[in-house]
Amino acid sequence: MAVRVQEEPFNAGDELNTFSKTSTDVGAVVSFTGLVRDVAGGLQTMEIEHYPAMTERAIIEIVEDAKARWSLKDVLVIHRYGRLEAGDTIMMVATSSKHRADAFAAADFLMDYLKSRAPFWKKETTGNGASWVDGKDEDEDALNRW
Amino acid sequence: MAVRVQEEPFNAGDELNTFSKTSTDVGAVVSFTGLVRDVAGGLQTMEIEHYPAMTERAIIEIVEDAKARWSLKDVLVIHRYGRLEAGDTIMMVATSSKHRADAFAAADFLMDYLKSRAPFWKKETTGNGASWVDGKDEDEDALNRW
Amino acid sequence: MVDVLYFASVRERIGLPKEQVETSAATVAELVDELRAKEERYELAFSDISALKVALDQELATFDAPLTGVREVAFFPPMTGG
Amino acid sequence: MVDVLYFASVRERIGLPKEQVETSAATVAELVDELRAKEERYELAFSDISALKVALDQELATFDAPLTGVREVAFFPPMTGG
Repeated sequence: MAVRVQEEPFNAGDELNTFSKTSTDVGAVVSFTGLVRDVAGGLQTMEIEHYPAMTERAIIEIVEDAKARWSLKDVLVIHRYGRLEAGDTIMMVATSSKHRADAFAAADFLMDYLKSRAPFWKKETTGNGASWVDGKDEDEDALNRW
Repeated sequence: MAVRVQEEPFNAGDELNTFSKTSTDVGAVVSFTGLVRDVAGGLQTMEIEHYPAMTERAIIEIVEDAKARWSLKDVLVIHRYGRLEAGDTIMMVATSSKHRADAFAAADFLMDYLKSRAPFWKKETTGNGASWVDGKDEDEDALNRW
Repeated sequence: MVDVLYFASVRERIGLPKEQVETSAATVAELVDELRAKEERYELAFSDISALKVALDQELATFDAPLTGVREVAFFPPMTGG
Repeated sequence: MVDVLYFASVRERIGLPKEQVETSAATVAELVDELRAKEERYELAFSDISALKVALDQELATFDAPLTGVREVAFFPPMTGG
């Protein structure tokens, strides 16, 4: 398992390739990449704040939970903080398993929990000013799927 | 949409990066990579046969079905045929969307259908001889999820 | 005349990937019966058609489908791609 | 004495990321009441605690949780990572 919380950009493709080569007993790798989406008003920057003392630990807890629920070979989570622009990669999750069902379910689960349980907050600055992104009820509801 | 059926290896990470950069209106990219898994007896080679006149057309039909069901920005499918070795990348699927739920569901759906409806057959050669991989009942059952 | 294609284990059992068949079969099932009557390797390949799939002109079909207008029939085991 | 941390919109409303608070509050809710009584910016920041979350020593908790032994309390809006 690798969990990285960092300000620097990362190359999702290179990370995927490295992650996929960790074992010859892996048949399925699922990745999720979250990108800064342009918004109405024209996104100038996205600022991601986090809670340093808690972030990594909260993510590791979520990953351990996923590993207990599904048969996984490995898990990778990278999440950036700081200032980003439209098109930038915010974060990625990758899961590997013998079979695709485990890899898909675990990646989906990890995203739902990272979204609502890892201490990150996004602030968008557009031509219309700056505002914090609201937590969505549907994100909270998504946790009930598991 | 891009569908490629090819004998040559491809670089999944590079494909993911290229695919992720097609639009600034994309917030979520999900990828699935299928790898040749080592098996009991030690895998020497995996040979993938396909039905050239049908393959691309069957895949395009599955992709169109996914695009009708979910809100997708783009879809990529690459599937190899010919001779592969343990650890080689067999195929990949990538989906992009504004939101993660569509990207996840569509990638999961595409894999279920590609597995049982695209005309590919795998033959494994191990220290114990050569044999065709059996279609699994669970793969056929997986289609009932959709 | 139809082109008949065989893939994977079916191809190996019959020993060829493709042949032209002169047939007046109305359905896939009737064509299978004609093929089975030809030689033992066909009998073997088609011994359990519930374990096989068929495509007509590159579209998946069922064994009771009519052959009217069909130019290419393909027989194969369940797919195992992905 | 506990360290009290504020993040995102809560931090902006209160105007600082962290402070040390002398408190004898038994629960998070009691601490919130003490903070609200301090100044109007706190009153504003905590006007609707149903829209806020709290972590005690870096673990998510609820507003009725006891503060016994807790060294760090953090208040923030719902997370929006991923």
